[in-house]
Amino acid sequence: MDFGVLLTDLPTLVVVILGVPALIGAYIVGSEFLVRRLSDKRRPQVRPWFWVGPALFLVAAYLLLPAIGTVFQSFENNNGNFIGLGNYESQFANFPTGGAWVAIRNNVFFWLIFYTLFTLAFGLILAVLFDRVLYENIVKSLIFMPMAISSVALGVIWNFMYQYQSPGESQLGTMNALVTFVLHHDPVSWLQDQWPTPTFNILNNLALIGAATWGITGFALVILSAALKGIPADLLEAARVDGAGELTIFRRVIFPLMMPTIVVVGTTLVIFALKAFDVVYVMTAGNYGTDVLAYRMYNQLYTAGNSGGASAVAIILLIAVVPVLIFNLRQFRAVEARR
Amino acid sequence: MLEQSNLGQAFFNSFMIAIPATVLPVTIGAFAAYAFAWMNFPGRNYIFLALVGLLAVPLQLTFIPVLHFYVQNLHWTTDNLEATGIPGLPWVPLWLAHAGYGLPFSIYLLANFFRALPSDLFESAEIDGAGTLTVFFRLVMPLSVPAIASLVIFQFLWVWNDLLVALIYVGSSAEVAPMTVNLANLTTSLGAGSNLLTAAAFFSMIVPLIVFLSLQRYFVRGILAGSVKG
Amino acid sequence: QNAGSVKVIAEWASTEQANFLSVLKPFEDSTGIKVQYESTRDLSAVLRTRVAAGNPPDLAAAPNPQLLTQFAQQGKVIALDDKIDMSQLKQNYSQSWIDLGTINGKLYQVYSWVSLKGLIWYNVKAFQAKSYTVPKTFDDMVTLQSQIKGTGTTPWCVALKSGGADDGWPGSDWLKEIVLSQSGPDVYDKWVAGTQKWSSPEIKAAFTTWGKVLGPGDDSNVFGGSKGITNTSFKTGGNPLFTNPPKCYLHNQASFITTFFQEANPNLQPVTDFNFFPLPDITASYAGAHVVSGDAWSMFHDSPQTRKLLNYLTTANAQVIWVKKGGKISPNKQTPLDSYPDPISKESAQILVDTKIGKYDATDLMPADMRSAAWKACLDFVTNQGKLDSILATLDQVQATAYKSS
Amino acid sequence: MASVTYDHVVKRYTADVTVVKDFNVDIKDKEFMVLVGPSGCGKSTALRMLAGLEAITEGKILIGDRVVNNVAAKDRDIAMVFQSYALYPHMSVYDNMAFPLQMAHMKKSEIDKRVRNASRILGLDNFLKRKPRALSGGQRQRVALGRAIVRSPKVFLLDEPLSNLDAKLRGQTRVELQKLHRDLQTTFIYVTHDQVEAMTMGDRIAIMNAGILQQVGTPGEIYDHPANLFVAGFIGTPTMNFIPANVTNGSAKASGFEVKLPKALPAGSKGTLGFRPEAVTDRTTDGGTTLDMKVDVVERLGSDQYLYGSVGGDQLTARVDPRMAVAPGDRVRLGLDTRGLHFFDGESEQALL
Amino acid sequence: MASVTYDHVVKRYTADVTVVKDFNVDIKDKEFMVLVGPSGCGKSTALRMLAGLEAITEGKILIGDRVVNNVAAKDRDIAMVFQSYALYPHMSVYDNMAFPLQMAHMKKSEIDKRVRNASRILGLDNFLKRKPRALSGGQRQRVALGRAIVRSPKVFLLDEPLSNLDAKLRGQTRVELQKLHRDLQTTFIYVTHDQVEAMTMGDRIAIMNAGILQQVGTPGEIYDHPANLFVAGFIGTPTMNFIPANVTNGSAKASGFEVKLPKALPAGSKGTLGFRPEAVTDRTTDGGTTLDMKVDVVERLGSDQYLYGSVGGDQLTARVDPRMAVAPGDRVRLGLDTRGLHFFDGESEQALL
Ligand SMILES: Nc1ncnc2c1ncn2[C@@H]1O[C@H](COP(=O)(O)OP(=O)(O)OP(=O)(O)O)[C@@H](O)[C@H]1O
Ligand SMILES: Nc1ncnc2c1ncn2[C@@H]1O[C@H](COP(=O)(O)OP(=O)(O)OP(=O)(O)O)[C@@H](O)[C@H]1O
Ligand SMILES: [Mg+2]
Ligand SMILES: [Mg+2]
Repeated sequence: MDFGVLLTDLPTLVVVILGVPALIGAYIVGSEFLVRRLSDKRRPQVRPWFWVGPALFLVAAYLLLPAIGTVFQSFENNNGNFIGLGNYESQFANFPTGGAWVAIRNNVFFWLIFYTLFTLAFGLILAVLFDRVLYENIVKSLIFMPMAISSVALGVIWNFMYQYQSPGESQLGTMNALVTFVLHHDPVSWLQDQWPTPTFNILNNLALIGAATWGITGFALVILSAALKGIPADLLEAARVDGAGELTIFRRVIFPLMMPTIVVVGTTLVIFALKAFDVVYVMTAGNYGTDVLAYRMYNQLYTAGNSGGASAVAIILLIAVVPVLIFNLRQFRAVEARR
Repeated sequence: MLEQSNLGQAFFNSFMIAIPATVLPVTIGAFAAYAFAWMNFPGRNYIFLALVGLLAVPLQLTFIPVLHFYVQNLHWTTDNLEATGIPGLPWVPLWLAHAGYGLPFSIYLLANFFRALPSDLFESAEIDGAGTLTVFFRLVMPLSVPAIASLVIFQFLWVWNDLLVALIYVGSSAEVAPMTVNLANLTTSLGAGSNLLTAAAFFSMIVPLIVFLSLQRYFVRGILAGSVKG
Repeated sequence: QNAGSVKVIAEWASTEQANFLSVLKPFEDSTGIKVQYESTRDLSAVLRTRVAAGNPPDLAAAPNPQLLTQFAQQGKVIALDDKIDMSQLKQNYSQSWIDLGTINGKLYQVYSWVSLKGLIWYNVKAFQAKSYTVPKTFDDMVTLQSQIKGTGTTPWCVALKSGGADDGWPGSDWLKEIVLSQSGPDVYDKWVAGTQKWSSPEIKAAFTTWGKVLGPGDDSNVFGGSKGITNTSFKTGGNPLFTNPPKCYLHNQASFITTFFQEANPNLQPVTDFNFFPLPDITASYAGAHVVSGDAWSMFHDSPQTRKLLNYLTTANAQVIWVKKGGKISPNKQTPLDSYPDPISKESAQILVDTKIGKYDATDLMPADMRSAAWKACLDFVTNQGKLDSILATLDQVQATAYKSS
Repeated sequence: MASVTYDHVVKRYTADVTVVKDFNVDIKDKEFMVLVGPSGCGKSTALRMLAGLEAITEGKILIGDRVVNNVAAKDRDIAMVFQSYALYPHMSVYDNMAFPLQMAHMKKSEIDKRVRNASRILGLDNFLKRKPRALSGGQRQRVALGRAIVRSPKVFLLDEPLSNLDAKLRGQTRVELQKLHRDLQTTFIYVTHDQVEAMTMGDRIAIMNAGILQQVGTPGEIYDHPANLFVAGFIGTPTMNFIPANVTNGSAKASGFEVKLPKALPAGSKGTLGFRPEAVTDRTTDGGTTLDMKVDVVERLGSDQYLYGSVGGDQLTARVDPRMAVAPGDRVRLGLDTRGLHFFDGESEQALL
Repeated sequence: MASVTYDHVVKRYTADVTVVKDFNVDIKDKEFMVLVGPSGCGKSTALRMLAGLEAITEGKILIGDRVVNNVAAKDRDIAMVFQSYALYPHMSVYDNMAFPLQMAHMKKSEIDKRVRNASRILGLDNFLKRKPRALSGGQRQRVALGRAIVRSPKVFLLDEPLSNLDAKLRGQTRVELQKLHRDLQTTFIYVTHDQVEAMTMGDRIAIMNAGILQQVGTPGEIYDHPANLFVAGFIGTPTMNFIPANVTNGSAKASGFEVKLPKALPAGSKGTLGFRPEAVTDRTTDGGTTLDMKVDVVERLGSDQYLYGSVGGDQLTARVDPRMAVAPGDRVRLGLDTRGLHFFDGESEQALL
């Protein structure tokens, strides 16, 4: 194996590791130097723009402008001609099984609700529980581990978990081994069964969400546990002295104090839920009624080469985020009022 | 087989990509987050919300316009950049892209933590004569170490595990492609040696885990304890 | 050495990549031209993005020509008529391969390696033990089915899973073969072009014929039933042929499947342990019809080096290198049959050469929307054959829009 | 020049919460000004506005001749002890104290000298390496104080800097602060609830109530000539005796006794007669006013003995010799020293006497 | 029964940081125990161990007859005022006070009654809806106190609950706390730095220094019969006068004067003579001991006047009538009341007299 390159190219790596932060540091120090030459009054007006400037620039270049372009593209056909709401019409055609409807249903009902709730709940519960165990770092690493796995590997693992062999065969998949061995039930075809009905197939969607949740819980855990550790110990002590049990302390003290962070994690998860892609891509490819918006967009864009349709799907996705933003704005003002 | 898989080169490339692509959004994001949390400027809340909203933009949609700009306006193709002979340069477009994609979350998370610091501390630093830079580097950063550590972990992990962005912006030629591209190629082929795949998968997983484990000690409890009364 | 370079993108990685590189080796050695090969799994994403950004490779090979056809229609790829040696091409390839790459009268795609679809695999020893014989006609095959079923075993192994985006495609192989063999090339071509409705009697008949193979009660002829079908990967789908006693006796899959047989059971030997017969003809007038598929080349960027390389790739000399390594069939008439490393690949090459009615994989030619819908329809059909009419109605809907948007 | 001027300063948090109202004080250069007032009256807010931590709603604040309303806190050259300490939790005690000096780009050796000096004065030598979280409440307060006194700013603002210290340490630190004031020749503004601190440390005392300045004066003036009923009642422990009384030809008549006033007041005035507990003693003088008190509570304080009881219908407090033998229920005859008599108008509550 | 017993209690933070050393006290049921000591001596730690917030390194603590070392804080039925307040920042003042009552599943109406009563006593009526962030320092402290006094626990622990209040409010609150103690008949442990609080509120006072208990006794005992030099110096302001002296046949000889001892001590003892400032007054009695003092500093406190000066080679403090006219530099003749004389062994620092 040619690990030799690690040695020969190492100087480059070192230069980069030192150079990039140095460059950024130089920028902020330099800009502060400039700001200091301004008058007392101008300084606080100008300074923030130096601090947010590079971030706004990069975000505008890589996300905002393309997003605006997407808005325009969603009104055009593939030859760049304006076609009004045509792309949207075909996405919204044939309710409830045509167009993007299945994807919308899966994202907005199944993914948004279950993925967000499961992950938040697990993350929060584990963060609080692990906070008290002796080998916190080790158990946390275990939960974190799935995050380090690439989505492809995750798909492989969960495909194995959900493996199906015909009834009577020995079940290689963990889930079906459990189902047959413990519950004495016929093996379940987790990813294919459109249970309870093909128009409301919650089972296989939940199977996908389960895999995705497994992969992301470490994310919620890490952030929430960082926030948990920031809660002043004397508040918990005060609550204990006031006679509160640990559950009450969690409900009345820890939870409200972590609320801002829970909102951040929750918002991020909602957005992840709306953008869910990897697991679906790897495990079912949107078959058996498990399509999602991001996967549909990917398909439209790359497989079908239908950029107008893809843009329309993306805009639907972006619009779905708006209520979350409004909620954030409220939360934001509440926190601001508190400090 | 191992020779030809270029695992060592890919491993190195992954570091060359992941480290700056983590440092950039975390530091630039920290600057911005600090401004959003503790400075006043017109439109602050709305700009902030717009950033959060941009978190939802599917990256696939941005590839074509951005790459188009790189190629047509800047002539930043991997070939051209490699031709300059400056080591590291071919990855610059990718670093910037990862920074752009990572910033919304970076800012969102950090601003939330920065906002939770007691204002008394900022006041007392100001009274002590500390300028904005000092407050940022000597108070905000050390007191937000748990948040920064978690952000570093995630950003590193995302970049390290990223396949698509790398594929688009630097391509899959062995000189520049990261581990993931390498790995993906190993998995496609009919009947690749599965032990090689396992070894490579292990390699790609072990690094984020090491990052996680080594940053865990920064998840300290009660970092603000003893600071203010009341 | 300043002979220039050519940038090539394709999906081949790992072993296939090595094989392809060894094809390139003599070319690079003799011309001094350097070929920069990039391999990627997400070929359509990478190609579409690069092409849109104006940074395409010089050459790309795609397993579904439909992507390249779109590029051709958008004028993103270069017509090859005056770029490559057409006389050499006509000498080497039968007209049907050239027609396949021709769009609006101009040549945009050429083929270097292809594979033959619709091969029925069986366990030779088990066949002998039960003294089953290879069916000559479709009816023979149906008889064989019930004969096997009579002994209490399931005759077929069918596996439609492909690990994600392409689930269902092995099912469409069944359909394509049946449509071609049952209703003939004209229907097949109209079907590909989107002018043959899915709900038309011909296509519907193809589904019901396939349904006969799958057996009554949706799936009683197949090991594992419909759940087994959708849950089993095409890679492992044939393995129950070789258990003791066998769980099934027949398996329909393209020529590459032998690799997977041998991966699961390294002791298996071609011909002595496993062998194949082409799916028997259904309608006598269309006897000898076969579906083929392959990797098509398109040129994005014209340069002398690129032309040279493309010319080289269409020669038997180039193609035979990979053919010798196994797993590929050359469409080139000049490729000697004894270059094939084993009797089985030789036989499939022979069939390809003998093919009277050769048609390219229909779903790979359909617009992407149509193709995914067709694959999906196969999954749905297997799960519940009773819903055939509504499945076909949905396909008709997709057909109505898919061809417009591309 | 580091005088401090509050010029018609108003602070409103919300439209209906005005916590500082039309505040006007001139604090002279090098003056030691003590600011007192009941909890929540706006003392901290007044300091915070001066420090630049709180926006000024109306009026202006000057340091020297310069209006500082729009000057950033860090440019005002002020040292402040926060009521809430606001220590840097991630820095050691040493670094907490060194921080402001580092900000001033002082030499390392000088910083070290100053920090060690301050920590010696404050008894923190043994804790220099500790983080604030491993300190007791009083130790934290001392660090907060130390962080200010290492500096030599234009103005010192101290917001109850000694409230969590024991009496002995408080006494010592008080002396050290006075010494510092003498050495540095800086303006000090000092908020305290401790009467002894207020009386002994300040050149002048400013008394606030509900956001309004009541009186500014030397400790003697304040104690002996309170401007109104509030000031009289606020300064001095136990608090001044207040007896409702009417003025009739040169003397004030209360329910249980009558006392000659040292200065003529308009006859018929209704108001409140005020005298401090130490004006009522067990030493009766011939011809002086005597009071017959029914004792309810006896409080022995070691150095003093306070009697709480009633004279006529009015409650009052007397300070007698600690060795005088009295028990609740006793009747005692006490002398009233009329030199310390006050009279407050019934309406305006302003001092007439 | 809610007596509290510390039985050989030790608290070590790290191997070399022992902050409470072999601590033994019996606090009787319903007793009001005041805990005093210099800053950092371990008072809060002692309370926190009792409350169950800090692990006990050695020894045991009993509430009633029950060893509570391993009982969870919430099951100890203790109310505590934290020195750092520890208010819930997300709850209003009302909710902060209601919280412990809700934990006890009290009826809503009863909770409301109690909270309103406590907030009336503490003058917080107008702030019930505010969050702690929008309160002044003293107001926050009152909320912390309110959160404890709404309850009726077995034991009250109050860690400097009045330190940030003005004298007047402090006086009122003191009275209210005493009333509460009378009404609830609960055990109180009260940490304070205020001498007046210590002397007036406690049934007994426990004095700690550097983690070691020095003396436990009634205020009178502590003030009049301090067990050792530390206690004598710690209690009383200004602090007791300490003069190095030798004993020779029945009297103690200092550098500037000699005084007859009320009790015989072994001749030749070397040690420290102690007497309080109020024992040195401007009232000289015939035959009594008189001191000639050179006055260095005059401190007028309104109610009193302290003279700091030297007699012979020794520094001492005298308390004289506030109207006595003295100026620094004067020589005055003062009387020493020998009834309040102490003598401490030179070695052990224990009181011999
Ligand atoms: N976590 C800790 N590690 C080491 N020492 C500590 C720690 N916490 C407190 N101490 C030390 O323990 C001693 C006692 O602290 P404690 O809080 O009990 O003092 P205190 O008597 O309440 O003082 P104060 O009157 O200043 O509040 C102090 O000297 C303090 O520095
Ligand atoms: N953010 C706020 N919003 C509304 N009112 C406030 C806010 N902050 C403080 N106050 C009120 O302003 C008044 C003055 O507060 P300040 O802190 O100046 O009092 P203080 O005199 O320092 O009292 P203390 O002696 O108790 O510290 C208080 O009544 C307080 O409740
Ligand atoms: Mg205050
Ligand atoms: Mg304490």
